[in-house]
Amino acid sequence: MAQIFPAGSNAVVRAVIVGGPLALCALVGSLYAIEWSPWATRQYAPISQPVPFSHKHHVGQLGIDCRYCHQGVEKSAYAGIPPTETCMTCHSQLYTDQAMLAPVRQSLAENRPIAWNKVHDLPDFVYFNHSIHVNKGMGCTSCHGRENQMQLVWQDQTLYMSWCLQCHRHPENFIADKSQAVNPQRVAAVDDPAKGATHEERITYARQLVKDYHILSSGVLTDCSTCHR
Amino acid sequence: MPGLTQPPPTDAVQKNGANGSHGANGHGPRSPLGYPDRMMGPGETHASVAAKIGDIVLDGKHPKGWWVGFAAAFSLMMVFLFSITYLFYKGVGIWGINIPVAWGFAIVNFVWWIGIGHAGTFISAILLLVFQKWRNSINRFTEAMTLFAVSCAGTFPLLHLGRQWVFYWIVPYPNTMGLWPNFRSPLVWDFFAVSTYFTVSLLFWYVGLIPDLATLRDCTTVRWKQILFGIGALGWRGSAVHWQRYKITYLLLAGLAAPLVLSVHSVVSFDFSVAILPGWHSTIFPPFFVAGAIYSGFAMVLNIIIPVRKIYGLQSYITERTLNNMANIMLVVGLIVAYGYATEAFFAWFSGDQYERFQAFNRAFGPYGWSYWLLILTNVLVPQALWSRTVRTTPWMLFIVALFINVGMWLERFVIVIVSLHRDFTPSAWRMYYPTFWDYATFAGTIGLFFTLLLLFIRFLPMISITEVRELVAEGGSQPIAGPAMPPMFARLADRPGGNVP
Amino acid sequence: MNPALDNDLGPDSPRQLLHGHVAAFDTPEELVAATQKAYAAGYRRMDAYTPIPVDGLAQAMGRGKTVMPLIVLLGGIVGGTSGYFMQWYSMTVDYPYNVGGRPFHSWPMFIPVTFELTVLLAAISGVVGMLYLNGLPRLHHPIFQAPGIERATVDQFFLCIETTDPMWHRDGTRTFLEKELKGHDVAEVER
Amino acid sequence: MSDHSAGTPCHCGASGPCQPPRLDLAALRARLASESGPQYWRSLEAAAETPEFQQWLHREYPAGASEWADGPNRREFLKIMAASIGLAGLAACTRQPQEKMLPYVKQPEDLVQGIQMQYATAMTLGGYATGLLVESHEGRPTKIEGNPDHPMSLGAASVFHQASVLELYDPDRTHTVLRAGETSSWEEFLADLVPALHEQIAKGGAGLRLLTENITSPTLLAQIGELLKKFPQAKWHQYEPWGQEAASQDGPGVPHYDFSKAKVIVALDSDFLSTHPASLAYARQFARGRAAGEGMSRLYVAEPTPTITGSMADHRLACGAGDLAQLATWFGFVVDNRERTPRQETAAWVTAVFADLSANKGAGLVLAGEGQPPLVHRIARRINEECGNVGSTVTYHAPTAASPDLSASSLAALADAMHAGQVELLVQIGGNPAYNAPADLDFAGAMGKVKRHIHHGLFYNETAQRCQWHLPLAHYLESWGDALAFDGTPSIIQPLIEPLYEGRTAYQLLDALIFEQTARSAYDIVRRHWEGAQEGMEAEKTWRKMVHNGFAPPAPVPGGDVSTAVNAMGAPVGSGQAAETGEYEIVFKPDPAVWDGRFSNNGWLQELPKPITKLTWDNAALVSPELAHRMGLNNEDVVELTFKGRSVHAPVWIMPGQAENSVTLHLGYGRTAAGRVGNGQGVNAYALRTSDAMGFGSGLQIKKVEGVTWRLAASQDHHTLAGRDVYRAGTLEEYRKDPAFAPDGSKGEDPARDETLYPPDHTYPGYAWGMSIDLNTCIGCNACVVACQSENNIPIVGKGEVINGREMHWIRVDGYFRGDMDNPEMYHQPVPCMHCENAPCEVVCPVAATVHSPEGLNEQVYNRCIGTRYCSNNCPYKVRRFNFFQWPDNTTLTFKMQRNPDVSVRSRGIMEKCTYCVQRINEAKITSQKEDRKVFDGEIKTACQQTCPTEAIVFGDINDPNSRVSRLKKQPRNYGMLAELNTRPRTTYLARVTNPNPEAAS
Repeated sequence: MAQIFPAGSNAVVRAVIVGGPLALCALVGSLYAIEWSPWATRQYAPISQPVPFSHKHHVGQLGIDCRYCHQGVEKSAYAGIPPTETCMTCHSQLYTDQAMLAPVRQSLAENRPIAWNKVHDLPDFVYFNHSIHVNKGMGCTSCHGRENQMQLVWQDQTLYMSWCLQCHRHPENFIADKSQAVNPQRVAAVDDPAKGATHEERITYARQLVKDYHILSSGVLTDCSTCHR
Repeated sequence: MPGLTQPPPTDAVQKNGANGSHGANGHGPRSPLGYPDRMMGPGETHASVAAKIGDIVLDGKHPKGWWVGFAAAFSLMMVFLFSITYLFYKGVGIWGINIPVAWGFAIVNFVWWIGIGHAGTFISAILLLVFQKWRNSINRFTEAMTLFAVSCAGTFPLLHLGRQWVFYWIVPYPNTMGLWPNFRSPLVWDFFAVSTYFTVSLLFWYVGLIPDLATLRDCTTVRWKQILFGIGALGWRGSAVHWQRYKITYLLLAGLAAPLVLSVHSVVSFDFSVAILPGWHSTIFPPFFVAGAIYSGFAMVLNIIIPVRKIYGLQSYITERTLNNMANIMLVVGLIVAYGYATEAFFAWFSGDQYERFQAFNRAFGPYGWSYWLLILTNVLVPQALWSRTVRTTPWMLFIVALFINVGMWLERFVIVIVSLHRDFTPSAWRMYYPTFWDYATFAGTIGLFFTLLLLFIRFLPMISITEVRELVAEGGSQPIAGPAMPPMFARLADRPGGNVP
Repeated sequence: MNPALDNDLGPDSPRQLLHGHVAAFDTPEELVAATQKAYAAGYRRMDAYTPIPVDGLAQAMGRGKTVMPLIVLLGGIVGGTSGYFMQWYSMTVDYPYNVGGRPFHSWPMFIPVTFELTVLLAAISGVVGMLYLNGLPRLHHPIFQAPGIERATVDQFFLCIETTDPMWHRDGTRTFLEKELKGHDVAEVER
Repeated sequence: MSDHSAGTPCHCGASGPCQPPRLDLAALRARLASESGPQYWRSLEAAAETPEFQQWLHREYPAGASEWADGPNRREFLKIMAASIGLAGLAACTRQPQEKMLPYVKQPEDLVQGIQMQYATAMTLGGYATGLLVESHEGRPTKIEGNPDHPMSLGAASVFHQASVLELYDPDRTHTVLRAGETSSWEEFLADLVPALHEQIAKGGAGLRLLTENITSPTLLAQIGELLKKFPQAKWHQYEPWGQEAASQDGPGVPHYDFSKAKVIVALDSDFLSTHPASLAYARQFARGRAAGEGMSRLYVAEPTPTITGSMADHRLACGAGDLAQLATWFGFVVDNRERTPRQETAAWVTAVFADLSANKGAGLVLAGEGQPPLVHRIARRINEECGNVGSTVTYHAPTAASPDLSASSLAALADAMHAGQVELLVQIGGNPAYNAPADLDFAGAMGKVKRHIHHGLFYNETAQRCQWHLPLAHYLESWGDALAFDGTPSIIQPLIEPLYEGRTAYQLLDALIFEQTARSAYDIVRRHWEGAQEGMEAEKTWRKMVHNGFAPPAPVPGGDVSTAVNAMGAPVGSGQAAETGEYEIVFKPDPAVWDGRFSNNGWLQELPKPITKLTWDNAALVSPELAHRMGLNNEDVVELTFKGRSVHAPVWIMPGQAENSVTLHLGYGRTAAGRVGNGQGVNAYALRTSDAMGFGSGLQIKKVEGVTWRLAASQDHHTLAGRDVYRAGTLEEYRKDPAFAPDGSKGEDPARDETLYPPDHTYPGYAWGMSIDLNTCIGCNACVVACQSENNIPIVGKGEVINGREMHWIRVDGYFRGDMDNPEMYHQPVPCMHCENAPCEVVCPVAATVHSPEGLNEQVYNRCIGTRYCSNNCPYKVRRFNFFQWPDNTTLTFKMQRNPDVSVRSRGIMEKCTYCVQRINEAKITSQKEDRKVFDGEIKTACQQTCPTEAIVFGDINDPNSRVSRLKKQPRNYGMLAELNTRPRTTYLARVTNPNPEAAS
């Protein structure tokens, strides 16, 4: 009888056998790549705001303290978004005729809040408390990055749970002196040359801080109800 | 291709129909003990086997029975699709479940289907290992049945989730949350057990199919069929060397499938026995469940092959001997199951534990007592009819008994799941469970899904293993290996120079 | 056929153009007997094509045991160990949490999954290994050109002595098959 | 702070009213995706911006009301929900939309976003104030707790107080002024009112009537005084469907009790633990007196229908309400040794009780219930005097409520005047007489004859619908005000939020009546009244102090007129013979869930399983097993009750412990204009209630209606213990013999830690949270259930779903009966999650959505849960609750305003359960860590513990040997429920100890 399949078919089959699994791997791989890409995590993308407020200018250049606007950060779960009044404390005197500040003036006049766009948007079932972090040697920069260098603020970290866990498992890798908490230049003790020449010295220093600040065991910190209620 | 459309199948039918009825009235050849002895009707040859079974697939025409069955099954499958659409839209609240009865029909059906799925691998693997040649004529069919039953079963654990769309969290894979499933949970074991079982059964079934596909490839002259079967056969050419590896692999797979089939329903039984609920928390569950699974599996096989062998006139392959043997096995596992019921009751009393005792009492005399006694009737009493040889060898009687057993096994799961849940430790939480329309619809729907797949399988693939049945030809009687008459399908070979016509 | 063809000549010699000679037999017994004869006669590079597995056929061609069991065993070991490791790692190293007061490393509860993965990988490696060693899938093969070979999957038993065998001789082998082995439909199979 | 608390709501008030629950799925999806959880308060303002909100503010019912028409079982509601959640599911696959943040424009100085604040206020029920603390998040009142300093609360709050926060946010409340049902305005109203008033001034107000509910507000009383001065001919009527009138009216004055001194308490049909205006305080005193051991008090109760007071009795007598009068006279007989022949078993009972009373002179206490006629009250006082209890355990006072003549007769007088056409201008503040007036007055009919009837209330109810004018009343959480507590403590009502709708206060309305304009705000009026003589800074100080504390030091309540007390014994009231003549009597009681019907539209209360019966969403004709047997009645059968020629159809509920021939029908159901939740629930008992049978009356006819049944939704089907010792009780005698009678060592309860296959490798070095529940003091009042519901955003599911067994309460109060069916012992057992150390539920969860915290909490991680429900199956206590559908209403913004932002709102397909209020634990832990200290004992109070009137629930750290909870767990009465399963529950119980009278055969 005659061949049903041409001689070339064998090559085709081999190609499929080798190529199929490879393609599958590639697919899965790319899915992971997307999941971790800034597009999915929304990192590094400056968010436009009704008023082009520049942290770089106010924090970096004028050196205004974070707490001036974000008053809740040491007391409350929410750092707090400043009321229009706070803006007007200065801007009732400065740049009073600036067009870009029109929304602020309007807000005050009409007693309507300014609708800011949220940059760091945690899921609603995550209960992040600013005050406890700031009071235990974590700092603004740990999560928000160098806002003093950001014109418009962007999200600096993935905000994935696994990212949170890094710190809740090994706070020593991120902690610094409490005094540094709201310092926009803050660096973690392990990366701070001032805390020792070698990594060993720095990490021992950091570990000491963890002890001194009575930071809870990673067992407690990685417990579900620490963040989910 | 004239060869295929010519009458041989039909005259085969007449022939086999003849000796089929023959056996039925009990005049067939008998073993010394007087049991039907034949694994194959007389006058079969390698070629006739290929012709007979191959034609069911290759022949375009189909018996009315198939069409009727398919129409019914397909419409039921549509019911299934509809009810799960509604389920996704509204939530599991559309079922009768509540607190405390948080598991209802869904889990009952799951366990039932999984049980049915056990016959296939049991027949093809375990019976193979113990050289029960008579299983050759039914293993292909039952393996397919296994696959479809397991598919039906598999849908339920998924559907019964509160949030079906995140079912994949049961699967261990690296994720952005840094979380893993809880490997201590029987449900995770279930996932691994069922998916492994499905994969291995699929492999086993396909490996067995390869040589048959090759046969079909070579028996058809239609180009596209040649190509399709050709691809399916992976270029199988029956080389002696291949056969050598093939056989050993097939045996090894059987060796793997044997413990697997026992483990799967054991794991399913862990869903219950690992829990602390009286009526669930029981050490006899694994063997008890496995026996029950084989019980219902065999019953379902009989319920299907008895009509099928009639419709397709396969009596000469699926002989009384086969039916009789299956009936025997059913009788044995049936007795094991009955023993299980007895043990449960006994240990409830023997344990002295008030909750266990109450549970046992509540099963028999509680608000759901009817289900328990119905279960005893269908699962214990009726099957005793199998002690009678006449029942075992008379298809229609066997069919009815099997039907009872299928109902009974479903009731058993109802009793275990629902009756145990509805009254547990705290009396204040006791409640009744009332299934809703959607409970029934979903169940009926999966039955539709099951038969749709099965009928399609019958239509497009050889439902009996040609290769393995050939090995029975020798036992078909005293016929020479090459049949007396050249099967018409090979007429075209005859006029080839030097074509051998014995 | 082309009379120009002769034994043991250059690139387009029959050895190159032909796959071998094939002969048909009616029963497995005849085939086995024939094969043994051929082996005794010194033929080594041959293969038989049968509709059913024929015991002792491969041995008759001088084949030893296959390595299939070993492959399956390895598959099982890999599956089992990796399965247990996955559970141990995720439950005790990566994210240990207290579940119902059970220890992080509650080994008895890790057994079912370990077992299932053992079986799964063993089975998969078995099937994959078998196909790999058999060189399947292979849709195109010279033997398919042999006349009547389609009955190799129905009711005929074929023996093929291949040209790669040093003892192969175009006429010698053919007569050997016809006369010595009593095979019918002896034919040349082109590559 | 008052300014702020008044100021704070500005921003929220502006955003108040809910958006129409449109079927616009896209919008629903958007909201679902962006607005749930802790951030939603911001989006309220966003909602406030929307135009549809503006227009909706002036609509009677929200758009889409039709989809809601079937109210309580909320089938349509579920459709909408399911659709939206479906879309939310899709949305989950897409990218989250950009979320907005809306900060304040002017932020109140003392407000820090994310930090809750508590403000003192007060709520009146039946006129009497109870001091409350209200939790406020960014200006949204979310939860109500008792004011620990207030004498009538002591930190506790009843179900009604706590649920009133939901009433505030009820979208069915009237939004605007209505003129004959048409949207109108306060301006138009005044324009219409003024000429009418002038008319009245001409005739001295002869045609003017003022109808109010029971009033204790000093300010309001002063205003009414002024009004009556201005209109000498005008009359003021008061009506409370259920009140104290019997006690005060030609009675011996209003008794004030002191249970702390009482050793023998005899309650004659008096449910002082739940229906009394001072019940919270009394419950506390009573519970303290029940401490097992020496000096434990003894409670006798004789009542027609089981109440929670009766359930606490050491000796309970099921006795027809009518027979009680006779029982009382028999007491009188024993007191005066005058001859009379009462029924025998009661004789024995009375003799024993009186013996006990006389044995404890000065430490006894006899109470008569509100439903009982003056005679019984007089006898009660007579006995108290005889046993020297007056002055020690009981004192008699003039009514706290200023009342011209406070009783049904006042309303009767008004009704007559109305029928006679003498009433031209009827101003009604609160109340709903068209629904709850005695049937014989035909008040609704009389209303037809009134020229101008003005109704000022929260809801457009049965009465309002028949009025020319309906004025929206400001909810007490929206308004300034004052009122007296039962003991006369002046309490300040402080608003937590600006009126969501166009509501105004009664003070403003009276201003309008007096000055024909509403210039002054309620704040001015009330403050002005309290400044009184004081001037300037001094006034400011006292006022601020008052507002801050929520009350002022009580002015002594004048003593009552004693003369009526002696010569107590009149002839026994006619109904005394009831049971002998085989007649049936009907007994009316305020409903333990919806009171007199004013809370009918409150979902929390409708779904609250009533004590003893565990019925929800319905009232029923409670009949004794004997009666049911005699008439062949079964639960859910329907009977026709005919009383004085009027009849209703009611479902039957067989009530163990019910007096044989008494049929109890609770008030407050059968509403027709309550709102979408309350309409059409249950039977209207007022249809049978007449002014001469306000509490009970004999001559009831019962006829079974064949072939009809009435599905009732009970949250508990089995009230027998089935021979299981999940609930353990003993007598004081047994306790003396063996204090550890409760824990059962023989069953291997609390097995050693190493009796396990595994090495025990989990220890709890830090905190170890645990709870102790004292069954001896739990009175089954349900306060904990509602507290939990409001704290933890627990949804209601509707009658149909309760029938399906899907109610969501995290803490349930199990009720068990033991002993004789005609007069059983009744047990209450609050069952929250046990937080087992070896939790069966955790092991079986495939995704580790429920795991154990290092502090011993059994955690439920909603966002990880996939809903296998396996955990619930494996929970021996069945405390887990499942969202079978999308229960929480995420479309009605006002409901969203009520939610506690510290607790996730659970969506469809998720398991949930008691968390020990983990949000409170975390808050306290964070605070303590910031201060580098451990959490103090008592710093964390779970919601149920906080509100418990009897302090039966105690939560704390069991690693701290000195914490209250560990001391309680050391008590010999301590036992773990089903502990023999080695679940190691962290919640344990203290067994109940009863104190029966050895002499008395009960």
